Amino acid sequence: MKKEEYLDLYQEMVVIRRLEERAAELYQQGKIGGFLHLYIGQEAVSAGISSVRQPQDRLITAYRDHGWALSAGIDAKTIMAELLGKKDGCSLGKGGSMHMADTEKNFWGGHAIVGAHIPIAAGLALGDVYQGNNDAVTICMFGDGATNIGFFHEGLNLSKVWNLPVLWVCENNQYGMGTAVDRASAVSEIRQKAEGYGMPNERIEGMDVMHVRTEVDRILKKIRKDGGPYMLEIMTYRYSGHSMGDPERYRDKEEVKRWEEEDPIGIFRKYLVGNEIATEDELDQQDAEAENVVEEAVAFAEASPEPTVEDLFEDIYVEPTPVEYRGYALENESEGR
Amino acid sequence: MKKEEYLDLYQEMVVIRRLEERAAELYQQGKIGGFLHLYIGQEAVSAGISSVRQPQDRLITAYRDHGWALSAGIDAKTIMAELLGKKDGCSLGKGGSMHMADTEKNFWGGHAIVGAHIPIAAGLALGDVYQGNNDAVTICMFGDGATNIGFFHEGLNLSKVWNLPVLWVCENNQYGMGTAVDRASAVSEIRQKAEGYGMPNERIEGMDVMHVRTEVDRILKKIRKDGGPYMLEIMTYRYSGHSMGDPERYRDKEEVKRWEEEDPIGIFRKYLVGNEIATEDELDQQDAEAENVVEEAVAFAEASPEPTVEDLFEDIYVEPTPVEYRGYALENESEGR
Amino acid sequence: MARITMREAISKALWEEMERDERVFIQGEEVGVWGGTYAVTKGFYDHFGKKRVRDTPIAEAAIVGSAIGAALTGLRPVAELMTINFAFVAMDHIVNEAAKLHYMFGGQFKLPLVIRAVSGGGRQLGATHSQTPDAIFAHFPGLKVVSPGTPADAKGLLKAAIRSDDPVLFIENATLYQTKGEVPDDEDYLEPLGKSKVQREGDDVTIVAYSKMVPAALKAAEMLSEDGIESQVIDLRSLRPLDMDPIIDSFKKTNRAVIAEEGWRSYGVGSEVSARIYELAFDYVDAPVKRVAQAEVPLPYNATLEQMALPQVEDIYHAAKEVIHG
Amino acid sequence: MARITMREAISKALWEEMERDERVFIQGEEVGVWGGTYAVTKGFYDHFGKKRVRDTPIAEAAIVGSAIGAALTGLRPVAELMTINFAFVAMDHIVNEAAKLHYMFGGQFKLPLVIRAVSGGGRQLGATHSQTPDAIFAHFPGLKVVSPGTPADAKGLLKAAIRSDDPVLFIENATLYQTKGEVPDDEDYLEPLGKSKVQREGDDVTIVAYSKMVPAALKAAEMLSEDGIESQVIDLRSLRPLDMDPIIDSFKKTNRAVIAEEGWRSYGVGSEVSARIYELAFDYVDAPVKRVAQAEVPLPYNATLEQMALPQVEDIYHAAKEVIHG
Ligand SMILES: Cc1ncc(C[n+]2csc(CCOP(=O)(O)OP(=O)(O)O)c2C)c(N)n1
Ligand SMILES: Cc1ncc(C[n+]2csc(CCOP(=O)(O)OP(=O)(O)O)c2C)c(N)n1
Ligand SMILES: [Mg+2]
Ligand SMILES: [Mg+2]
Repeated sequence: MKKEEYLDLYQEMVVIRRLEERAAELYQQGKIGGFLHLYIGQEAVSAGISSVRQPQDRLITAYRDHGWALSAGIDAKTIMAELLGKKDGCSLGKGGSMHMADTEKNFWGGHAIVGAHIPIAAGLALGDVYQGNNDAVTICMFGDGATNIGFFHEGLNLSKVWNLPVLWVCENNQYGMGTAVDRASAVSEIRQKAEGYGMPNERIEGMDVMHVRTEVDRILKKIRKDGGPYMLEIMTYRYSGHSMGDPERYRDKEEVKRWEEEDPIGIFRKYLVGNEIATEDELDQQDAEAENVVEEAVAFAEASPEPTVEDLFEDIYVEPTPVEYRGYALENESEGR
Repeated sequence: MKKEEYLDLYQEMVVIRRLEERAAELYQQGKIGGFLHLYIGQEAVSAGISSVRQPQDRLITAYRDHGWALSAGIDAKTIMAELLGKKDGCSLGKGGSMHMADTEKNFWGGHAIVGAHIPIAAGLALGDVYQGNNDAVTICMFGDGATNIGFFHEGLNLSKVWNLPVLWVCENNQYGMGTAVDRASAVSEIRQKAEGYGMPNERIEGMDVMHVRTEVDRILKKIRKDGGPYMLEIMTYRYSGHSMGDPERYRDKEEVKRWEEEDPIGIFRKYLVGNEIATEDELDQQDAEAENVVEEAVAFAEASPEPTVEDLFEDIYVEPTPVEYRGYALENESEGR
Repeated sequence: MARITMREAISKALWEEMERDERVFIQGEEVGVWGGTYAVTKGFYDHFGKKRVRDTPIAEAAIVGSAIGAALTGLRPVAELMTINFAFVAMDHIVNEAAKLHYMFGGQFKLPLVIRAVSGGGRQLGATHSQTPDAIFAHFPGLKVVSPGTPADAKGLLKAAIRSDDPVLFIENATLYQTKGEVPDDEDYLEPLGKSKVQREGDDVTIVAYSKMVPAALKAAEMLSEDGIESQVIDLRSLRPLDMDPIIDSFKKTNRAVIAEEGWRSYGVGSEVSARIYELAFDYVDAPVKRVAQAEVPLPYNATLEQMALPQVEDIYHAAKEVIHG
Repeated sequence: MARITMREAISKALWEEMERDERVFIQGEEVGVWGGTYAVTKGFYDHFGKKRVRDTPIAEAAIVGSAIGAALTGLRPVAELMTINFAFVAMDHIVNEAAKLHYMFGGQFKLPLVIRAVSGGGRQLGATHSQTPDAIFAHFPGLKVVSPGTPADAKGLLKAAIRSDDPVLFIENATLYQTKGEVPDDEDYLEPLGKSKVQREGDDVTIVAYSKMVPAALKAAEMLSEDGIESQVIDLRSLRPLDMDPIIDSFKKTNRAVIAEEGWRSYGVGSEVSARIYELAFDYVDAPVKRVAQAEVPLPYNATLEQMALPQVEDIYHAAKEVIHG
């Protein structure tokens, strides 16, 4: 990597962190509603994987998707606008926090039903194989908790039977909501589930972005060469609650603290300085720029218009299709009420 | 085993075979309708397992259930009556071929949605653990094809996480309808799936009833002692089509023939004669008795009354509950049409 | 009597039934250590222990499926689906197994089972998490579908559901958890399953509602009352069985009806109630029955759009005025 | 034109579309080597090969889910569910994913996807395998739900569904596969999605039906004709969108309607159509609209009971007489 690239990668991680911290504030102010699942603590995973993902590689994940959206290259502005439910949001304000996507960036969302996107990911890979896009790998992210639902089983089995080029990645942040892995999963090492599908698999640490990058690069190359699915478990940790307002009765502060000492941004910073790739000053500069990016995003989002009643009825179908029923008041609007 | 028991076991297998052969005839005559999934070829599995199942052990299986119903001790008469949809059928003629059960025999059916009974089986075992029935094991049967559906995954995982005493048994008859195991399952050895749940598992041959009996007896004792789930794969083969009217384009006659040479009844007969447990004559006698049992069952079933319109509206709920709507003609019957 | 929230009423019903009957237990995602994502089972884990307050993996088919199995053994499980949107993941077990096993095996199997699920929109959770698809579950004979509109009913109906030997889908509305009402303290306070209830008397118009639309209808009724129009508000409470008697009684007086539901109109609750009103009281109809419901779009995240799509008190008010004045 | 069965019509539609467009492929249980459990795709595997005729594991969520994914990449999958009863296993992917992705991501995602499913009872398959739960899928905006009643429509509608850029649930009725009718040979013969169709002219009574109830309604119409009553039979063809125009046109003439569906009445298709008739043509109503439907029981195996529970031609005939003579 060139120095430039290191700095970009660093900044990317800081933007994710700052953007989410800002989002949490905006949530408290009531400007963001619904669920808000923060990615803070897991930044090395999205940054590391995305730094080696190729443009032809499709990416899909669950609802904890801000980091992925940013790492996939979606502008912080449209992400923040989506969080505020504005018209310039990447999903026009209709999707919200859990449903960010940009098909032009080959990023297929943001999915809120646990595990439901796993069979969809198999289909994305099938689409590539079918159309002869032989160089493409679909990268499908999911949580540890998601590996207990039937969708996971059906998706992984299908990918193996059809030999689809999917990199299945479990972001094991040790909890599905308040449930520790061992309380929900028959095996503590999630990667072991791949044994049931005769699928190559491994577990790696996920707090060091350079490590994630190197390992995923190797595996992606392997899939590109050999074809077929591969399962990777990445150990990580979320510092915040599951969503906003999590009472966090299921873990003690000590545990969180321990993991915060291994902070992915701190680790990367140390790496960059230690290896004399960048100076503290240069990194502070990146921090400041990240701050700017986020503040500009907030300003942009705040200024972005609200979607209108026309948008409400837009995009239900691709083809022109009568709206079945507009709702009581809306239907009677023409009558002048 | 006493000689008596050997002969009973032998007769049981012959009754299953004859009853199904007769059922196939009655189907051709239009006296049985719907689906009819024959168990012929797999008799050693139900007979072997049931010969060591204890009264407190709950049993549950899929739609290929006639053999299981017989081995569980349901009278051939009520089984045949159920096949004919008669009032004396074990499910009052409402369930048909796929839904045989007798809760007094601790046999919980007969389930037609592939794999749906798997989580239910986990619940049966939970019921025993919860109520302190520490000696009970739930035996859950399913096909090779069923191991690819999400229900399987959720049920097995739960049983391990909650350490439920379930003997999960895959009757691997090598096909799910027309799909050979390898065309649908990521692993050829179904037992390997248990590795993904850290569950002890093994594969055994299933055409020799004494072998099945011995192995299952050992495993049941182990579960009773150690608790927790266990997965067993039993290799077997169905000689008939999946249901009636299967074009059987997916396998060649040679293959069926090869397996017919290992016929479970033939093997057991040879064993009984070879070990001088019974003479050919004695076994012929059993064959004749089996024939009788089946013919009596047919006579009984034919003579049994049809359920009536009152039965149609019986048992929708346990508690007295108004029928929402009786159907057009039925609702207007009182009006004299 | 005590004035408590719907959340407390539901919590109390569960607590009392668990105290009363050892066979009652609860299972679901985050019902234990977390205390329930809507805090309904807060304190249960500490009090009743992990045997009876069972945290499950994220596996809705297993949550409902294993509850069915446990019910077959004589236990009385209360399975919680974190939201009704996840009921689709357990759909087969709800409509194909729970609803049918008793009948299909000729009455041998008994399923004293309650499935609790949180329904409703309005919290900016996006299209997959904001549905009110209650009607589709009521399509299946063999299942009972109950959904209370007041704290008292929540307690009485949930207790009745737990004591019932039939499978009951008990639908709660998240935005009602904070509403307060008088609730009997009696530990044997039961409300009958499958009975509609008059929540307000009036002679001018019949307003049929359930769940969240009950308080909305009552508010609309007050607005109407200021205009001199007295509405009879009827709470369905149960979607299956559907009890039309109080509705028809009322309609024979008022000759006019509005049906309010939070979900989509097409193939919804209002369709069935409307169709039955005409079937049962054709000669009493003075004006077309009106249905107030959700706009037929996947519910968007944006708060303004979402509220536009959801039925409002004003919609009920205007609909009632229209059925009266045309 | 050729006189062919509905099975052949559906088969032809699939075949022609696969010949026409490389992006079209089919997947499902036993669609390949077996040739389809209802022989609809017989010969496809040999002709199109395993890439385009894909046998799947028994995993309905994966069948629909992976079809969604493939559709997102620009392919045009036709996913087959062996029967609609198994759609419950894929329920989330049908109503929560397929129906919502386009809207929820602001129009970015396109899902040119068809899900074929066989519905209907009457073949003694027992409660879990005999349902006609079509209405519940039509409750969800974002999904199109189509179900043909004649071979010609089967061909024209399926071809239109495959060419549509929206997700379409295409419901076939197993007991209709053998019915014959004239079907255009034209490879570009399309019928519009979301349009009801008059299948018989008449001025005395409007009979609304779809799928299997269309031939039943036509038979009832003949019986009625012998009694001097001429019925206008309207085939919905699509449950969502639901096109009321031809129904209302007819009703304004006849002032009387019967709605026939194979599924359960409560929260069914008839409820919605009935409610809308009153909403759209209140002033034209001369007699209560009647609904003919299935008795509300889990369908039993026994043939006699099953037929008792299912709606019959005679039921439509009598209902029509009643709406005319009271
Ligand atoms: C089918 C379904 N069930 C339940 C939920 C509620 N839910 C949302 S996130 C979550 C936990 C998921 O945990 P994990 O997969 O480990 O992901 P993480 O949140 O840790 O990133 C649950 C139970 C849901 N969205 N979908
Ligand atoms: C959920 C579901 N999908 C599909 C079917 C149709 N079906 C019935 S049996 C069967 C094959 C099952 O194969 P296997 O589990 O190996 O059992 P076997 O028939 O060999 O005993 C299929 C696909 C079904 N009943 N349920
Ligand atoms: Mg997690
Ligand atoms: Mg098999």
